[in-house]
Amino acid sequence: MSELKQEYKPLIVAFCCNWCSYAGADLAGSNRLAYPADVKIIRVPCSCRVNPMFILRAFQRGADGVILCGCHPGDCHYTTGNYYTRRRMSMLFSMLDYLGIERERTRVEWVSAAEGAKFAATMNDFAKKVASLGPNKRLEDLRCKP
Amino acid sequence: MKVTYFPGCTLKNKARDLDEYARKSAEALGITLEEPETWQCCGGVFTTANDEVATKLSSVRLLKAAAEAGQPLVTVCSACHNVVKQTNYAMANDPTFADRVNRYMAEKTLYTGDTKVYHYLELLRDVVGFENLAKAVKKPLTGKKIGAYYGCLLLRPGKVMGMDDPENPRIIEDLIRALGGEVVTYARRNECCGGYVSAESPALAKKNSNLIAENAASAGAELLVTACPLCKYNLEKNGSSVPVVYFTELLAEALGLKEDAND
Amino acid sequence: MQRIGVFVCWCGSNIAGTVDVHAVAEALKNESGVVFSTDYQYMCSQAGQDIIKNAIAEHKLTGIVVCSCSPRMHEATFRKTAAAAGLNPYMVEIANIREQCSWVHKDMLSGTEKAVILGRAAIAKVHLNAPLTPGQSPVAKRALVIGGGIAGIQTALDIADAGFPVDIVETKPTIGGKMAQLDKTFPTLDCAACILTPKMVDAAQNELIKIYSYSEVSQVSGYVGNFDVTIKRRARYVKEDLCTGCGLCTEKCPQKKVPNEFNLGMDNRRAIYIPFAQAVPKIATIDPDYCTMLKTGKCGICSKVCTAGAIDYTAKDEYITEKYGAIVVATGYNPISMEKFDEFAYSQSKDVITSLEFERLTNAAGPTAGKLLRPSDGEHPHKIVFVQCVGSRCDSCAEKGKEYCSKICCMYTAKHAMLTRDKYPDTEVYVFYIDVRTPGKAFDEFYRRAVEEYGVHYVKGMVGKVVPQGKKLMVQASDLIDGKQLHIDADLVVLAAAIEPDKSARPLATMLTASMDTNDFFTEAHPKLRPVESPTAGVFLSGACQGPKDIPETVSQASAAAAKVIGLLCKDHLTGNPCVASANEMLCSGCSQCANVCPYGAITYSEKEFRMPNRTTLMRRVASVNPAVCQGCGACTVACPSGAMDLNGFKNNQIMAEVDAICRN
Amino acid sequence: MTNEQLKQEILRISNVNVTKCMKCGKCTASCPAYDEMEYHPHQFVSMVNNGDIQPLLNSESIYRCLSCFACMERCPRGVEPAKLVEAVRLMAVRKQGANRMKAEDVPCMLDENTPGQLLVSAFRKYSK
Amino acid sequence: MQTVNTQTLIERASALLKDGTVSAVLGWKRGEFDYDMTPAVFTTEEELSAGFVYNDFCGANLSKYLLKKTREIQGKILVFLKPCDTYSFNQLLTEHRIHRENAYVIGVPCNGMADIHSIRKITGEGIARVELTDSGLLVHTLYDDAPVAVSYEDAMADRCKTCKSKKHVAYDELLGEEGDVLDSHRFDEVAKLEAMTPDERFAFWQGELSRCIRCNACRDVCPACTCEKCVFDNPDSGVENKAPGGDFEEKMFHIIRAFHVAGRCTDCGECSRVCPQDIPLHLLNRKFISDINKTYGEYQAGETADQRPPLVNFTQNDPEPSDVVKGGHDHA
Repeated sequence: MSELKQEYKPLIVAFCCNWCSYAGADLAGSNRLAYPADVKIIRVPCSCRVNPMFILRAFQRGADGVILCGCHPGDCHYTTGNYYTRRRMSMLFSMLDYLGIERERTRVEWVSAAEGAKFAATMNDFAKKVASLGPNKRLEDLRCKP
Repeated sequence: MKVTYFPGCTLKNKARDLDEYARKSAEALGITLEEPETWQCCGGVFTTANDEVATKLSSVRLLKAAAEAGQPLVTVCSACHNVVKQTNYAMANDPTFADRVNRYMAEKTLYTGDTKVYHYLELLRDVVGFENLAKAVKKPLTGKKIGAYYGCLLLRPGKVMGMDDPENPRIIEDLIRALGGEVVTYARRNECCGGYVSAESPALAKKNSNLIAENAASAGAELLVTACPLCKYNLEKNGSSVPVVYFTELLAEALGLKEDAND
Repeated sequence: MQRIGVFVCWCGSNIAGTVDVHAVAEALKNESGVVFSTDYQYMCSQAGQDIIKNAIAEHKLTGIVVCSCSPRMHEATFRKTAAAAGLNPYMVEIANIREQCSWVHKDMLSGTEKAVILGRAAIAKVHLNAPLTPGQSPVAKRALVIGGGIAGIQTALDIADAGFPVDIVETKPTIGGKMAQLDKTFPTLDCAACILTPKMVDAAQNELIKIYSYSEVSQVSGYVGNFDVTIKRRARYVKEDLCTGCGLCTEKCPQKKVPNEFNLGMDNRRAIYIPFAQAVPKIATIDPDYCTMLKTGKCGICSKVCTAGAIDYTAKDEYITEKYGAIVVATGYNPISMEKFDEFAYSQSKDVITSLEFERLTNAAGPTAGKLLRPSDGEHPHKIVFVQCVGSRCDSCAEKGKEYCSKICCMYTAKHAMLTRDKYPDTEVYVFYIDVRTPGKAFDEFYRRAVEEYGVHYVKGMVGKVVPQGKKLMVQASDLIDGKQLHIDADLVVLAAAIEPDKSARPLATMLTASMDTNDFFTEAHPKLRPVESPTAGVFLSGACQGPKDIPETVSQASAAAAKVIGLLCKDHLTGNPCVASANEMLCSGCSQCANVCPYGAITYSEKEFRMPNRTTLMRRVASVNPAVCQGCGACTVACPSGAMDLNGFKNNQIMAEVDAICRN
Repeated sequence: MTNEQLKQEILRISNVNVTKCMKCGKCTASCPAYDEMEYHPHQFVSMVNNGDIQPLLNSESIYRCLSCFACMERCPRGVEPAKLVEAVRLMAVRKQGANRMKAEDVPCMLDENTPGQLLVSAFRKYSK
Repeated sequence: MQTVNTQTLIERASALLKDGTVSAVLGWKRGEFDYDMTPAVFTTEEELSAGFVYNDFCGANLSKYLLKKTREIQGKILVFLKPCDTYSFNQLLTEHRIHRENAYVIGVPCNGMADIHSIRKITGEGIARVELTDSGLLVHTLYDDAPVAVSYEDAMADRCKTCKSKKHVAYDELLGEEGDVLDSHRFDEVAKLEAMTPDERFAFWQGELSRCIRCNACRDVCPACTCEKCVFDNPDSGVENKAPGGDFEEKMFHIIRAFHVAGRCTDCGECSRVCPQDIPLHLLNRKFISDINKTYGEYQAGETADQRPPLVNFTQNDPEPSDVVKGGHDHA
């Protein structure tokens, strides 16, 4: 498959909470709102299920950008999950920035089940930003490459 | 407080009263009006077309001068205010337009709509405060039944002008109250007098002006106040049964600054 | 090692149009553990499900991956299919190659490539899936209805009718809601009070229904079948069990200048009051904002005249906590404020009124005893202008009003116009409309009668300005059919104000963790197929809290919500979601980080004895999760540094396997 | 120019989204210059949408609009009819020699109280 | 130079052993080198007088050892805790890792501990012997005939130069004089890094972390790292990994470790003290502490024994991640 890749295509992992953002992504689909195929979505029950280890793992295995989407603060299906997400990711992203990793490679975005358009727009924008940064050399673990 | 003051062309000519009393009152209220050494006419009307650049440059230069002086910009005439404020809004919110203007002017520094633009009325409300103003009143307008006449330019487009509720404005009413007068509200106070169309269609201006004057009179107004020389002209020319004065004149009178005040 | 079957759905051309489904099935054949891979036109059809069932039997599959539409659509379907074939339903994973692939990517090559990757991720996850068995939790056989309007009353009556106890919480001193304020109801013109008050009385007399009036919900915890709700009973300063509703106090109260909210402030009531004659419960309430006794300590007249001794100036707010199996939201609507629409001069003239005010003006129990009189001078209006769509159907960039159609205005305006012409044939009636929307049984016929039989002037156009002048309201409007600007000297202008959800809905939604749309209407679980359920299990929607509704629609939805509640309360136990957290005791340090973040209090700790390698024992504090209480958010799994806490169905290693599979390229 | 080109030009100058219009007529109901106009604000929106620009260009209506923005302010859909009127007027007066008002017209308009503002405004509106 | 001497501590410990208040004493004893004082358990007066030491090389934080020792030893354990160690002690209580009734805490004052990394920076490698005198340290190296004199101030560990507190936040009794919480400048280094460009920061950390040999000393000594089994040792965790992989593998370990202790780390600095490669690991922890303080309000882990750590807490008005990360400087 790799020989097909002429131009640089970023690899983007999107973690989406089941109740809002995953449904928002489905709505983007129902409304046929296009975004790059580079975005691959992983469903989690709540944004607070996303362990920083998953994000680092994605980078370690070659992801160029990781985005985490959840319900808007105050609208969490589990009441408070995204509040913890907000603190955890603020701290984690700040640490990655501190280590010299481009802050544009990580993002948290709140997308409700009704915001299919926002989902698509967010993914388009994020994919564009990540693509402009180029491959994630800094966090990529060469040892794990085939 | 020091502010950049833009009187505009009409205030140098037919509407000297509007200007003179604005200056006197500001002085009494501790506000220094600094008129830029050079300025050009605002153009009288804002061209809503977003491909028009040249007609908006005089306003941008003025706004930029205020920005360089680090002062807010204060206008008195409704038309000037509308043009300057709409231009400033476009500079702040329409990057394409701002870019074209900045390129056209080719000056060292760019202008992106940062100047705070006050109408003199807003200055009274937001900076002086109507409560403080009421305390400074020497000759309250007790017993005078006064109606505010806003016209169109002061309030609309509401989103841009942001002065007051465009359908139910209160700022001049609050001023009248602060000056001790009795407020008469009437629905046509935000309807257009006919504006510049009176040059071509005096009949239209006459009809509109009459409707406004009648509405004010039937509500019991004995005096109308306005901020616009053209409103005053149209109402008076078409025989308004209610006399029309500039708000600055009323202000100066209440502050005891009007020399010929006979009471 | 799992034996995995892969089933790629075409979804007709929905998937197959952008994804080469054969290629996907072929590519996934090569994945480790995959022993069978195929594609089919409609996997969710009976024939498609049979393919899955047969493959499970034939290839002894231990796990299956369906590459199809969103799991939100058919995960449950395929789990049932697997179960029918003897496979644990939680051994099913869905790769969403429709909503998140074929529908959003236009290019066959990249769509197919992505579908393969999504399939691989699902396969990687299934490898680590384990059979799960849902737990069970008991159901508290009592329902709570929040809001006592016609929606709440109907829901409560239907639930009680099925034999379940139900409580109504209403913020006002009486139930009845908006319908109690209405005069007649369209399209049959029966009197609102005549059809509503019997229902109010039924509710009050039903032994299974308890009404908490002048009360509000202040706290909600728990989950479907087991909600714990704290209800704040506001101090009404009148003992409910003693007050007989005789009304003597309301006659003697010297504070006469209290705006009467029931008549929308068009007349006054006393500081101690009963909202209206048919109020339920018929109990007086003291308004603490106006009561002289409560404010200054000097008066006490109501206490003196009350022979029942029901007045209690020392009353305090009380809080009670109840357990409920189901909660129905029926918080209703309000007309929007007319503040931003003063081109219609609502703030300038008493004779510019809203339609709800018009209802009170024509209601026999209203401020004018049902005579249509102008609020300004009490004179009979001879020319009335109705304005439709005030604040409805506004674009967001207009920065005022609502984007939606308020739905009820066309019909009630036709009703108002018709009734006016019927009672006062000398009155000219104009209705300015943008569209007349009458999709309901006998609705359009009703509107046509207003035009044809009653001679109401329907004008296609809008009012631009209302100018009060003298005793008249000069209405400036457009008539788009005749191409005219109209100037009407009206005596009364009636505005069909847009309706919006009650302000209490937003904080309530937060308490219930129920979702809302941008207009603060509650969101239904599915707009077509589950219209009376909230996405939050155990929370149901009744009436206008979910969207604008007229009475017939509200009542049908109220009964539908009741049916759903009855279905829930009939069960002795609920089968839970097995995707809950659990703690590995061998790894757990008992540090309590997890309990800090659990929103349900599902985690408890105990000292447990562990046998050590050297044959000694050790007492150690460890966490355990109550699977009936846990809702499976996973917050605890991240708070846990050792990884002792994990989430079934979304285990750490499962998600990481998905990450790895996606990044493997 | 074809109708479609004219339409696109008007939309470009005005930056108005005519498709937002729900044809309620509130703009026209608000217009203080209604009696003097042949085409009314809602017709500007509709005719621009239909590419029917030529009749507007030829109509006196474009010189009767007071630019009082009442139609813009009251439109429930955020359509801005006044901007369309202005765009059509500009399209007309930007043509060589198409100035509506000329300097020699001024003296007969004047009286002793005519404010400068009136002339400046009228010139800006009617001429290029 | 420490103000309380070894003998005072031995006498007090002996008395408590003798009257049965405690059944064992957790303290320090001389290790292989002069500068190597290791934690040790003493159960008799004899053991104490033979081996117990308290001097400028007793940097080791004994609080974590309580976890293992209270499980092994019946009865109360006397533990000597310096001010910063008491914060760790409280944090362990917060997390129910130790029981208050199993420990008898004697607070000992601390004037800042000497650190062999700091001394080596002055004297170079090959330190054979260190003498502690009233006026300073005399360091004998393999290469110099005369000992090198190093002042106590210069010999002090970096973490002690920016000491956050001389005050004990938990104790049963105190020896010597109690101090105050200090207005330290412990975040200056973090701020310096924050002010760098991303490339400079990346280069800095790559330089530091690439030296890591994954000995796990930082984790093993950390009083916040008390998991029964660490994720990095657990084959089922999916992140198990012992040996150093690529350079990023190392960062992942250190990022995760810092994240796991974020909000719980008391900033005792043990990680950096024990690092054989002298990697300033505390700068990772301090970044989190500094971010937490700036974003969610001042928080000192272990200040009391009943706090809710900031990462298992929230307010509805917390800033968004994009605003928090924007806070520093720009990626230009």
